[in-house]
Amino acid sequence: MARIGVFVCHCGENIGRTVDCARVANELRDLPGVAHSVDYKYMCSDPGQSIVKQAIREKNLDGVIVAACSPHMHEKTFRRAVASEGLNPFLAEMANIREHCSWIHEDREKATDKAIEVCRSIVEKVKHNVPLETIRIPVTKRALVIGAGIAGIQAALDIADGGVEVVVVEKDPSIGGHMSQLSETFPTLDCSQCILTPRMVELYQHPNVKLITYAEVEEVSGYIGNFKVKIRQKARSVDADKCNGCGACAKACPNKKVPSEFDTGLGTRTAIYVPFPQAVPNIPVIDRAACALFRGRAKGLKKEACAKCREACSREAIDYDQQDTFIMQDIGAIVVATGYQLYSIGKDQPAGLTGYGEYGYGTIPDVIDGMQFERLASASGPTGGRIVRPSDGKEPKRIVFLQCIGSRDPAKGIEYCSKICCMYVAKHTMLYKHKVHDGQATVFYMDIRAAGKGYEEFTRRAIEEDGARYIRGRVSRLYRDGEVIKVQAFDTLSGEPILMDADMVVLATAMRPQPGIQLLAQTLSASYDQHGFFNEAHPKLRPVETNTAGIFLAGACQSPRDIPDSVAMASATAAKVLGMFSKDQLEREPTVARVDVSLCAGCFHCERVCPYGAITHLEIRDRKGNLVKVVADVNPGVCQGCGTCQATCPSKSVELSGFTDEQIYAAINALVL
Amino acid sequence: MRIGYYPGCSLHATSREFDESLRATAVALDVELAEIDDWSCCGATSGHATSHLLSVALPARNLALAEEQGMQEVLAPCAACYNRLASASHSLREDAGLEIKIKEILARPFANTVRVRNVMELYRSLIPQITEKSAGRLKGMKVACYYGCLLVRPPGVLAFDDAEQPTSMDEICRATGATSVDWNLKVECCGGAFSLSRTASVIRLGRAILEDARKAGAEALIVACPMCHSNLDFRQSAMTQSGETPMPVLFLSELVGMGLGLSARDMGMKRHFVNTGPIEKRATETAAQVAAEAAAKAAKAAETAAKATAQAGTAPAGKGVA
Amino acid sequence: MSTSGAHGHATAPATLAAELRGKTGQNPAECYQCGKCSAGCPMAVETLLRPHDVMRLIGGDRRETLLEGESIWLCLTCEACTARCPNGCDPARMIDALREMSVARAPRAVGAFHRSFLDQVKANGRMFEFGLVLEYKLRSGKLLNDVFSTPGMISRGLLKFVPSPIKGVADVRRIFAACEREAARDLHASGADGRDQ
Amino acid sequence: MAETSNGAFEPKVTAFVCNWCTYTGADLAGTSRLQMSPNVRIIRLPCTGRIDPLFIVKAFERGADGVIVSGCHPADCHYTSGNYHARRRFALFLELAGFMGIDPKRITFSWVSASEGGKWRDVVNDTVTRVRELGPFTAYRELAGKP
Ligand SMILES: Cc1cc2nc3c(=O)[nH]c(=O)nc-3n(C[C@H](O)[C@H](O)[C@H](O)COP(=O)(O)OP(=O)(O)OC[C@H]3O[C@@H](n4cnc5c(N)ncnc54)[C@H](O)[C@@H]3O)c2cc1C
Ligand SMILES: Cc1cc2nc3c(=O)[nH]c(=O)nc-3n(C[C@H](O)[C@H](O)[C@H](O)COP(=O)(O)OP(=O)(O)OC[C@H]3O[C@@H](n4cnc5c(N)ncnc54)[C@H](O)[C@@H]3O)c2cc1C
Ligand code: SF4
Ligand code: SF4
Ligand code: SF4
Ligand code: SF4
Ligand code: SF4
Ligand code: SF4
Ligand code: SF4
Ligand code: SF4
Repeated sequence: MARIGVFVCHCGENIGRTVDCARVANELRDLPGVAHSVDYKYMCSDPGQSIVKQAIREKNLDGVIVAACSPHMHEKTFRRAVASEGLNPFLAEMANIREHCSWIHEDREKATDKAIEVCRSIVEKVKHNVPLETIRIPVTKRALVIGAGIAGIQAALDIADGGVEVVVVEKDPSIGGHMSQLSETFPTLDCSQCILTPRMVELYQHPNVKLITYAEVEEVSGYIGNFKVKIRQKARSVDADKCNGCGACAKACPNKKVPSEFDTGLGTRTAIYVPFPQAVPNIPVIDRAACALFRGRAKGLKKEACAKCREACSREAIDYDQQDTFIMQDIGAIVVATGYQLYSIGKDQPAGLTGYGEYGYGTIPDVIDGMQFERLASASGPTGGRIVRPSDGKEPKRIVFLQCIGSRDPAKGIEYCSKICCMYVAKHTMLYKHKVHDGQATVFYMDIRAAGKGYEEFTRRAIEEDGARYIRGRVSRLYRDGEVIKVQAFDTLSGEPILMDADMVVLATAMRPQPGIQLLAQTLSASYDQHGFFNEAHPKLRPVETNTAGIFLAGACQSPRDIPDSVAMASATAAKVLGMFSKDQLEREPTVARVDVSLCAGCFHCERVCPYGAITHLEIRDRKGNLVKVVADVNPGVCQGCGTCQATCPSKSVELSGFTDEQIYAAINALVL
Repeated sequence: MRIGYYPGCSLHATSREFDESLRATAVALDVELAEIDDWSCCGATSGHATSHLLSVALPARNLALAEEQGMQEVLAPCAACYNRLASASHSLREDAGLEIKIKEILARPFANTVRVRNVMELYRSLIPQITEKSAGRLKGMKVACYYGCLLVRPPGVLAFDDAEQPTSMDEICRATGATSVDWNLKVECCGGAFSLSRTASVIRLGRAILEDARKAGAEALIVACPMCHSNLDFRQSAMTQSGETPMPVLFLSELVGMGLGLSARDMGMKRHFVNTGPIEKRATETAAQVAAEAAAKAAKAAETAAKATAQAGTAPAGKGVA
Repeated sequence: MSTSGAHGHATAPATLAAELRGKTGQNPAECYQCGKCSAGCPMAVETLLRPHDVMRLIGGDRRETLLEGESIWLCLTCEACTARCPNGCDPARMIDALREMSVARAPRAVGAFHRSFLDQVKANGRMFEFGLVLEYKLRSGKLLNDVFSTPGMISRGLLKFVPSPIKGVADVRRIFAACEREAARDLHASGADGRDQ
Repeated sequence: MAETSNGAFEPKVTAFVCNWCTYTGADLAGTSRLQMSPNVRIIRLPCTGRIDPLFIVKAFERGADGVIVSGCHPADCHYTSGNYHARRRFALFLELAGFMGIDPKRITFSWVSASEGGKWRDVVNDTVTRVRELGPFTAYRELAGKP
């Protein structure tokens, strides 16, 4: 027989005025299994808590009910008190007779009746409570940052400065991301390289950072505090330990006409290359698809078609036979900072998107995108910072910018606003005016969205000081007429049709998530939205966490973000990671699900409904090692205790500790008699 | 190949040459056009400008007839008819309520199974035959393919080609050996619907189209819509400034016919308002040139083959002169 | 109070937007006034209300301006607007629906041309151009501009003088009758005919 | 079912609510001293996702005259999608309720957030009023042959 103690609180007058606390205590005392029942003026006060402790000792209680305020208020208080007497804290529960009773009813008799029923229900539940242990998870204090754009760099540096080891995995040969391609940056127009390069170098040299470039995350297993990560180091064809970055190899390479990704196809590079002069690390890689030697090998040539780079390298760093290798890492927390790509207006698009035939599907040479404009405007770009037309190298005197291309366009592209293009278009008009003094910039826009510190002032400056002409209306068509581009538009504010001649047109195309990022999300069991951006756990209160414990977000992988936003997120993420690492063990409530493997039929309905991907497959084998069956298994590190699995399980084989069917039925049965 | 045929009102009257040339090419390409017996008007612009229901019911009657007469596909050469028939069929598939209403009005069995095709789709499927039979006869002739609006829009309904940068007509023209020029106003509207009621608009729009085609170096404008044709052909004098050479406006079927070597007379081309004489002459010239080139090539091949035989001394006679 | 609604209870007068939504299945509120439709509209230089204006005025419930004005009749139905609308609106369809409403409330306002055309179809099952010319002349007092009067047309054998009704002309007339009945019913149900006060 | 001393029918309503939204909303109603019908008893669960339709059947079987199920608003689930699964389950259950002899009008599904104390009061009062009109739920007792 259970030995349960009931403690009814008056809360001064708060409960006592409406509920006859003495009567509650008396009636409860007569319940089977109740060994002790008293009422007191302030249960949460020190003397009140002492009453509870004393009763546990003296009456040898094995369960405690405090009938008082909301458990959200004092459940922790009483569980602590109970634990101090050596009783398992999860054997104590509260019955809410204040917020849910005395405060909302006037009729003393009815309120008292209700209080008695509520207490009785909790008593019945507690009879079925079992001791539970707070879950403690060990933490590997090493973070992984995936993607080294400005967001990844900032997050890694902040974490590393906190004294924790960080592994940074970047898929490209160099870190820096899109920011390294930008010319000058809004809202202050500082030079992108000037503020970014020092941070890149700092990351490279930081004693706590292990930087792995030209690499991708291949597999992730485990859970918060205890991830095992497999990283594929792609073959560079250059031995990074031997190379000193002298650049002799690239100079020797005969294949100089490969379109440069970094220069968005406006410039060229060699087959062995570093993406840009300030690249970190300054170690080249061979683009095997473009290299004569590898093409020769693919064709089955016996002799090496070229080996000029090896001949040029005095350090014997070139290694044509290098293979992809794998690196395993134990990781406690993961920061995703994979950034974005730009929407292309071309004909070939992923499912659900279409290109812009009315703008020529990207075939008109002097219709470029915003990133190409950045490269043209960049002092280190293919034109040395001169803004000229790709077709004939002439300086455009009439330049037209189209905003919201691909964005806010459910019919062809995506419905969201890319958030940064209004700003960078304003920036582009300024950069243009600063370089082409006699030129005219015209912007076709729908709305100007410049909500940030100094942003509105910035766009106004483009209009008021730098003479950019803003026309409200989406352009219908672009077409070539000899050397000029015809812009067919409508000024919705003046009500006038427009057919304008332009020498160059810049499309502010939408920000989209990186290609293939869904695959990474699945590897991480993190969720993503319908566009492929990573989902934050809560848009307001948990913006840098994912729903998967231990996985965090920074930068444009979560939604379109500019640099200030990306950096703020990155630092916030670092704070989260460091906070997590400040403890040796993670503690969490033991409210997690458990599977009874003898009952489980292996239907995996639970797996499908679990919001956290906490359910895994467990193979049951006999002693000879033959597979008997596959059942569900809950990873307690991942389970958050919602109980959806239990309600879904057809055979009731999975149970949520603290809220088992037995406990709930007992509570229901006691309520309605 | 046999395909249902819905000529529509224009092809029976103002655009008879479209009908005639189409039938002539069909014969040449072994296609049997089975005219829907007792077809009625699709309602055209007037139908849908005044009653959505009527604009679906009139085409539906014809689709039902085609079905009764065992046709799976119906060719509607007139762009307006094509657009109306295809749109009606699409609306009926999308809107179950409308389908019930229409079935009630038609009072005849109707399952909406017939697929509506335009001339471009027909010819596109025959490109290998056209290429073969025309043997590059129109090589060097520069034409501007004009699609207009009715054949490509709305994109969701008439999805046989890209709505902004269509290419089917260009591909067909190229099959005859002609060059299709790159120009800008391929899918701009010529104002067809106002042909009769608002001439000034039509002239403004048509002029821009002709100018752009001319600028691109086209010798003729190729169309696949009777309304485009009557606008750009009949009204061209008003669209052209003095000193500009007139631009013949040919139905796609006429161009294909010329490629196949059919006579302009058989295709009713004499009915055009802009004189087609010059372009017919060009066709004859290019054909002659192509033939001469082919002959020269054959002769050369024969010569080398003969040389080879002479050298080898053993090859049987006639080999290599295929 | 009208009780002619399908469910037998009176309804508040619908907004123009709601009415058009019912007729076309398209929600006019989806138009965010970007102007791309008007940018590509071949009639934008001539008409007073461009497609984006039409969409705007629908939202503003400006029934009179839209139905009485000339603009809705100055649309070519080329669907450039619809094809390029970034938000999936269909101004061409909206304009068609407005024309239908305009015809329904005041039959004489219909372009004489459309009436003449449809009368030909109703009479013969097909369009008969010479008849069309005569009808139009009778209705509008104008010659059908110049097209069919052109000697060129006649000499080229492009005009037919004698109507030849199709066999199933009764069929076609029945279709017309059914559609007219339907239109009358709609009009009455919507109370938009202005005759119920 | 219960009867007061004067014999009037006093419905008994069991409420299954999630810990994060509705339970907290009910706390707020208390803090705000919003008076409401005393006929409802709350059972607290982590998430509506945890609520098995059999709980509802059980409550009716034990003598409840009405049931409330309430959790977070659709997009606000503390566990992101637990309530989404719950909704699908309850939609199915409602279709079956009649078949099981339970008038669906006896069951209230609602969303009450942590800040909707007033809404919670309305849900409670409306449900009690409705169930009062429907009268005592006796189907299962009659089945069991009890008075
Ligand atoms: C034309 C243009 C102009 C702009 N101008 C400005 C401006 O003036 N001011 C401003 O504040 N912002 C500007 N921005 C926005 C700015 O580019 C972004 O805010 C910023 O680059 C976002 O940084 P990020 O680190 O989140 O992403 P990114 O810069 O995209 O970096 C992501 C990194 O992750 C790597 N990566 C991706 N996938 C993987 C993977 N699976 N594994 C490993 N690594 C991976 C990528 O290679 C890349 O290095 C501009 C953007 C554009 C398009
Ligand atoms: C009408 C309106 C509607 C909004 N709706 C939304 C919405 O729907 N969604 C959304 O995301 N955001 C919304 N916001 C914005 C939201 O209110 C703010 O983003 C948020 O409150 C900012 O939080 P905070 O902590 O920075 O500032 P505050 O909320 O202003 O808190 C600052 C605190 O500091 C205290 N304080 C000030 N000075 C001192 C001092 N010298 N010493 C000690 N304490 C001090 C203040 O008393 C106050 O408690 C809305 C804002 C407005 C005006
Ligand atoms: S030549 Fe050798 S050392 Fe120099 S950059 Fe190339 S690989 Fe490195
Ligand atoms: S092998 Fe030749 S082509 Fe290849 S990277 Fe080296 S130098 Fe360039
Ligand atoms: S930020 Fe400006 S340009 Fe970019 S999608 Fe949003 S509104 Fe359009
Ligand atoms: S000031 Fe406020 S209301 Fe005005 S644009 Fe900015 S955010 Fe919007
Ligand atoms: S739902 Fe139940 S039976 Fe099915 S796999 Fe999960 S625990 Fe096992
Ligand atoms: S309780 Fe919730 S989080 Fe835990 S395993 Fe079950 S469904 Fe997943
Ligand atoms: S293009 Fe579409 S959204 Fe834009 S104004 Fe026209 S109808 Fe409205
Ligand atoms: S359909 Fe009418 S409104 Fe739309 S673009 Fe064509 S002419 Fe203009």
